[in-house]
Amino acid sequence: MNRIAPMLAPAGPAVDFSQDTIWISVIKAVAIMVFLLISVLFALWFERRLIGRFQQRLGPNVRGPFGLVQSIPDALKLVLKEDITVKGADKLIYIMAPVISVFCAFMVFAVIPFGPEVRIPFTDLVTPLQLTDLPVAVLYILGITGLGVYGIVLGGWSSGSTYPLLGSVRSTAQVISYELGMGLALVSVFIVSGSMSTSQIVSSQQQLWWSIALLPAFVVYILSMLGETNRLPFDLPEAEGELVGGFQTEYSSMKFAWFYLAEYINMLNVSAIATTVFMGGWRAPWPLSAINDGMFNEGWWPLLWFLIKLWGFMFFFVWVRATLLRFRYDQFMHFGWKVLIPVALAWVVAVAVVQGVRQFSGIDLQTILFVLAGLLVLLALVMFFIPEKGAKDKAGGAGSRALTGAGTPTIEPKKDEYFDAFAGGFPVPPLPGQQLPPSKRRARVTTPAAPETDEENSDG
Amino acid sequence: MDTLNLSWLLIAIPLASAGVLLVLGRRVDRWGHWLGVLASAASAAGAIAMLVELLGRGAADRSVGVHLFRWIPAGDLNVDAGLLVDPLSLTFVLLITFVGTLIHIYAVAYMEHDTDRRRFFAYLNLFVAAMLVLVLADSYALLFLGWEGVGLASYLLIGFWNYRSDYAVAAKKAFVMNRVGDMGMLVAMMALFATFGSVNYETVFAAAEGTNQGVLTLVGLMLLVGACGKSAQFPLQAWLGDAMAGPTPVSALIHAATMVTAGVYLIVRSGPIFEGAPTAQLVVVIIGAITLLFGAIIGCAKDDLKKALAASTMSQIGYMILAAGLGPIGYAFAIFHLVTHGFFKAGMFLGAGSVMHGMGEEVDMRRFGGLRRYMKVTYATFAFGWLAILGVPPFSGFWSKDKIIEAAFVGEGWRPLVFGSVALLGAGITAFYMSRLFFMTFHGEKRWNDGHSSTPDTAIARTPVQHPHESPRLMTVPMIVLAVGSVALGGLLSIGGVFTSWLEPVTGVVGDHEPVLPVWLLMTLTLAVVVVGLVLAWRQYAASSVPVIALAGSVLTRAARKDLYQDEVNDGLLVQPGQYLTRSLVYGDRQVIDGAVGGLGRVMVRLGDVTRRLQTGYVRSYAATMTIGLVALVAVVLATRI
Amino acid sequence: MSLVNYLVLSGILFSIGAVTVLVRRNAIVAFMGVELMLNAANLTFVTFARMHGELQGQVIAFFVMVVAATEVVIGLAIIVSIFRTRGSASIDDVNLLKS
Amino acid sequence: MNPVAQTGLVLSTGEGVLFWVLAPLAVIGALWLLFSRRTVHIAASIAGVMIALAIFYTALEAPFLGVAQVVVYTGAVMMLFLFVIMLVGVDSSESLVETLAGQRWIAVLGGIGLVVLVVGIVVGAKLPDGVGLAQANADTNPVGVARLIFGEFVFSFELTGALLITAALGALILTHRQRLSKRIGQRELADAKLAAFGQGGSSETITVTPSPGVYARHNSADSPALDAFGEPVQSSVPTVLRIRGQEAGVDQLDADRVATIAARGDMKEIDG
Repeated sequence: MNRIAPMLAPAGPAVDFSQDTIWISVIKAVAIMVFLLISVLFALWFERRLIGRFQQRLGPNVRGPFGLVQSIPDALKLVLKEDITVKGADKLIYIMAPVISVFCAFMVFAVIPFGPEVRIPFTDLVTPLQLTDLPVAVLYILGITGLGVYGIVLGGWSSGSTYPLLGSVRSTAQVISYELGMGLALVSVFIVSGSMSTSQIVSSQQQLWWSIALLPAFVVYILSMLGETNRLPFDLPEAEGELVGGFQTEYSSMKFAWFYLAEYINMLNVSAIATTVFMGGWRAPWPLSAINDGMFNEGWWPLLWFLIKLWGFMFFFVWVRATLLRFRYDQFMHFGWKVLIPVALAWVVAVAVVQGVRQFSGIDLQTILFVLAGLLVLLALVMFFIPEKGAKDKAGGAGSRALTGAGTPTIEPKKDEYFDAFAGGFPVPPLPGQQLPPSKRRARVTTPAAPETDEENSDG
Repeated sequence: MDTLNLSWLLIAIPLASAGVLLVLGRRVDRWGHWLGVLASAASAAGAIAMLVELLGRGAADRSVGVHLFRWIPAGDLNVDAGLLVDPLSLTFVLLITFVGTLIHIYAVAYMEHDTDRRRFFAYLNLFVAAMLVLVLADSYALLFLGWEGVGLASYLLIGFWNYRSDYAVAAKKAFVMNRVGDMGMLVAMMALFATFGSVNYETVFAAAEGTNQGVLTLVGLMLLVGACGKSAQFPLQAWLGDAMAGPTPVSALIHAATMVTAGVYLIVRSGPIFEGAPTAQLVVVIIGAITLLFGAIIGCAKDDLKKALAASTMSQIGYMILAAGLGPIGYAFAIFHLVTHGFFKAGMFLGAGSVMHGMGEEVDMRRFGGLRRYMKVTYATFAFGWLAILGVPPFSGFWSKDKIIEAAFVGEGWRPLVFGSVALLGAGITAFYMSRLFFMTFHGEKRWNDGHSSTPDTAIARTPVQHPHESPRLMTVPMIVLAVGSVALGGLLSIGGVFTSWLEPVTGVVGDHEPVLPVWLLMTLTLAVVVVGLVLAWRQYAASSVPVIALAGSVLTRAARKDLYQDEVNDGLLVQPGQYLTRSLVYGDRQVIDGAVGGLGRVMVRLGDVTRRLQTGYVRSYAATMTIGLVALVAVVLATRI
Repeated sequence: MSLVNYLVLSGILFSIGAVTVLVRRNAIVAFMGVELMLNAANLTFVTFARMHGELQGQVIAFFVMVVAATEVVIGLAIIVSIFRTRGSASIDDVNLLKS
Repeated sequence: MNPVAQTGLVLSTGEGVLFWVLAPLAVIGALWLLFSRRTVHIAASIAGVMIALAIFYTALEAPFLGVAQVVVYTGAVMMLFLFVIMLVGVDSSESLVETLAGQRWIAVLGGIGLVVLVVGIVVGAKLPDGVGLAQANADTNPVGVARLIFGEFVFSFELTGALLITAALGALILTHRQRLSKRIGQRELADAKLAAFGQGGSSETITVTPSPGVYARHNSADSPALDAFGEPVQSSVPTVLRIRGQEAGVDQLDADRVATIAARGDMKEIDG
């Protein structure tokens, strides 16, 4: 039995929405809204706690159990701050931009399946755990993300200031570039699933998750997902050292909060798409799915698997943020256009060829598919390590550096002797080899004294 | 496999080689000339294979047509591209490819220092291909293609060093005079088509018998005009002397051995037509006789080595034409003389080239002299050619020229006496001028500046220092081969009438004709005039000293030096009236026709000036005009439909 | 409500696009007018596809979209290079055709 | 009833409402083209029109085309327009005064003529009853369209692919600028700085130029930064301020700062 989904599966949605009345749709929509808002609040806490752990500190731990409600006062503070509208701004668009961002962010979850068809408690109604589905659902998601870019471009432009404009141009270039890689990664899924509908894609992963079968596409998707959401290591639009705050520099209070909200929802969006398209959606992972004739794939259980996978991706986001450094812009573009897109293209062609051969000749090519996948991953890795241009130049540069570097003074480290930053009357940073005395604040992190509010503004 | 069916390869190989050399350009500079030699040699090998094939057949089967493809299907005119391989055409093919290959080899060395050697070989190959088309064609139309092709190649090669404007003018002159002859060819072809509905040899010759004599005379005369143009016969002879501007291998191949003999080929090939038109035949003989003397007289006066040889060529072709005009008795001898002439004249031209090579491109014979000590091989080969053209037995020329003189004495009435005498006289003059040329070049005292011997003559001292030397092996070997031909070919082919019987399928069987004088007497007379000419030349140019600066000379000498005023005559008779006519036509054209057209144009310009204002240069205006036009158009269409 | 409404809308949009090309001097805006005209044509195609129950109209609209995309790419590249050499994006400044 | 009428298409009320809401919006958005002076506004409104058209396509049973419209037009084409607008000067708001004589009247006339003609023809034409795409879209719309594109129109499809690539290359060539000198990258810059340092340049040349303002004390852009020895680094103040003469002098500094500098001076004297 071939584990790839049969080619002749219907291309339309796999679930039936015919019983949904307008009220059920409204309820679902409201539920999604609430889910997203709560998730964002949770994500704020989640991220700060995790980052804290990664950086060997505690993170918010004062308000509520484990500091869980910390996000609420922070959000309130943000909303209640003074709302500045820049004098040179183009008012209408200046206000519209964050609205566009948030609006587009909310739109994506409309086609994400949370689970299979369930019976609504206390009624006889059976409905899918999904607001709606289209034959072109994934394409619709791509379109919506394309629209979301307008928020960034217009926001940066309408501020009437240089840094936001540069940030927005960067961001647009970035999002558009990585959207290509993302789209190409998804195309191979369309080919094997035979559909662009999310529910159909989920049901096509009954046997095998596409993240395994289409590993290169999955890797490409994960990388472009980071680029698409402007997250580290690809958070160039808001590189503080170069662009202050990027496109949102001139935004404050509520309008800033909307951008902030949009960013976190977008994280949730791409995670949900990754879950749906590559990780089997709401399907239970393998050993569980076998229990009791697929008991865990029915009823309300799938919601749990979906959330676990979703937050798995969120964890990945935070992990990457805590681990990796920001790319330089040209490296980033180089990576996107010269590594990701070619690999994705090659992979799509390979999948199309394999699928074509399968369909037109009936040969089982499963093993060949695996071999191909392995080869492509290897290729992607190799391309990553190929030096950018002529190793000779580099050697020459190193030589000249060695020449000129001969006179650089080396400072002997003095043991057991701390550097006094204030010796000259004003504080200066330590030179290499000098040691700072242990911080006096080290003790403070364990005492529940002042709430930590020094961090979140730089989080964005 | 019948090798004759592959006869198209003979043409295709040099043509392809020319194409390669021209298209690939400088990239093949390094080996291009060898490709040219190879292509020509391949054709020669093919020709020999065909000869073997033909010799293996009975005399009656020796004429083979090879159909290639339908060439011009235009209404009633259906011309097939087909080749005709028979003894006549094969004789030519052998001559062209064999002598051609030798000259190719010679040119490798001769042109060694020319940066455009590759182009030269491309043209040479092109010429060989075109010439083969000419002789292998089975219809006048295809013959005409080759005819024009050799004209083109000749033009390109005469003007090969076209950075010298006088050379370019010489090329143009040759081209234009050839076109005059071509007009005759075209008229002849039209007349043939109008009469016979075909230009194919087979059809035409089959129908020629019993056709109206007037038509045949017209066709014959027009063909003769064509032949005159190509073979430099009176009155279209003026170009040949100037054609010596081309590199010497070209003069040897095109303007001595092959192309200029195309006229003879044409007349011999068209034998059936001429036989039906005695008047035309008579004209041919007269033309031949005139040219014979004309060329010989010019040859006596020329000091330019190559031009003297060219005049000799003209004269010798006069012999051939004369023979061809005599009808079937002369055909074989015309061709025979053509072949031997091809060898000894080519040999002499190559010798001349070798002399020029050794003397720093000097061509004035008055500045030569005594070269036999410096260029032994050239001297020897040239001497064989000289003896051959004199008709000294047993050299080649004797066998062919003597027969022509004999044939000229055959007949009744005044003709044999007149034409025979002319031929005889021509032999004497030939002996004189060829000996003059030979002695001036190789014998006598040095008349060139060797740099160390103090010469009293200041005219010599001013010329550049010469270091005469023998030419390289690549040049002398072809000369030796041709010299061997000059010595032996005539004799070999005459044994038992091999050559005449080989040509019989084409020229027809000729019974015995007795000349009006006994044969022994003719032979003796001929030898006598030859000896007289030789001795005269010896006395004047070998035994006594030759002035470096030519003396004024008699009226005849001065006229001969100016080519007997041929250019002036052409100019006065044709060019000036022609120009006057053209000028008056141009005047009429300007005033009447251009006036009407120009007036219309001026009106249009005025109109345009007015409408130009609409062209604002603004895209938006144009777009607006389009929009309004579109709306109006659609509205009109709708209005008419409703 | 009938399908004709879509056609009327398409006609209006087309006319607005055309007038834009005639009226606006900024090359970019004029270009957007052209895009609008193409889109109006597309709307007609799609409407007729539905009217006749055939998908060919949609396919043609798809092709129009692709061609429009190429046209935009080249057109904007031309505008950018003109802007670089002449420092202006106004189509009235490109009038060298004027004699 | 004839069979055609039975299969005839009846448009739902919902579609009517959708149309009457979106169509006026689309027309207004399009009119922006004619009347707005800021190019970015126009681009944004046209993007809106494109979205409206996408929704119409979806309503017209062409969901694939609708989504493609969003991806292609809104996501790519209009974004490209915005990019170019930002490249060629975002702030140039255009004068709407007409410069060509009579152009505006011709345009208005032509526009009205077009509207009258097109609408007249459409309204006057005898159009068949709608058939609907239920049958053609039986295997979903993308599959139906794909069958046509990869079947009947496959050759045109390949041609448009070639066209796209040609256009992309063409755009690259059109906007390509030949670099006259070698590009100076980070490495070259660093090497040059070190070379200059090695030949006796100041240590400032090899480090990053400091930002204005005094570390941890003062962050106004008009006061120069102090280097490791306490000397003010004039190049840290933005060029614009220096040219305008808006650099802060010593008299404008607060007492604290002056004291610091004085102390530094003393120290230097002691060191010396």
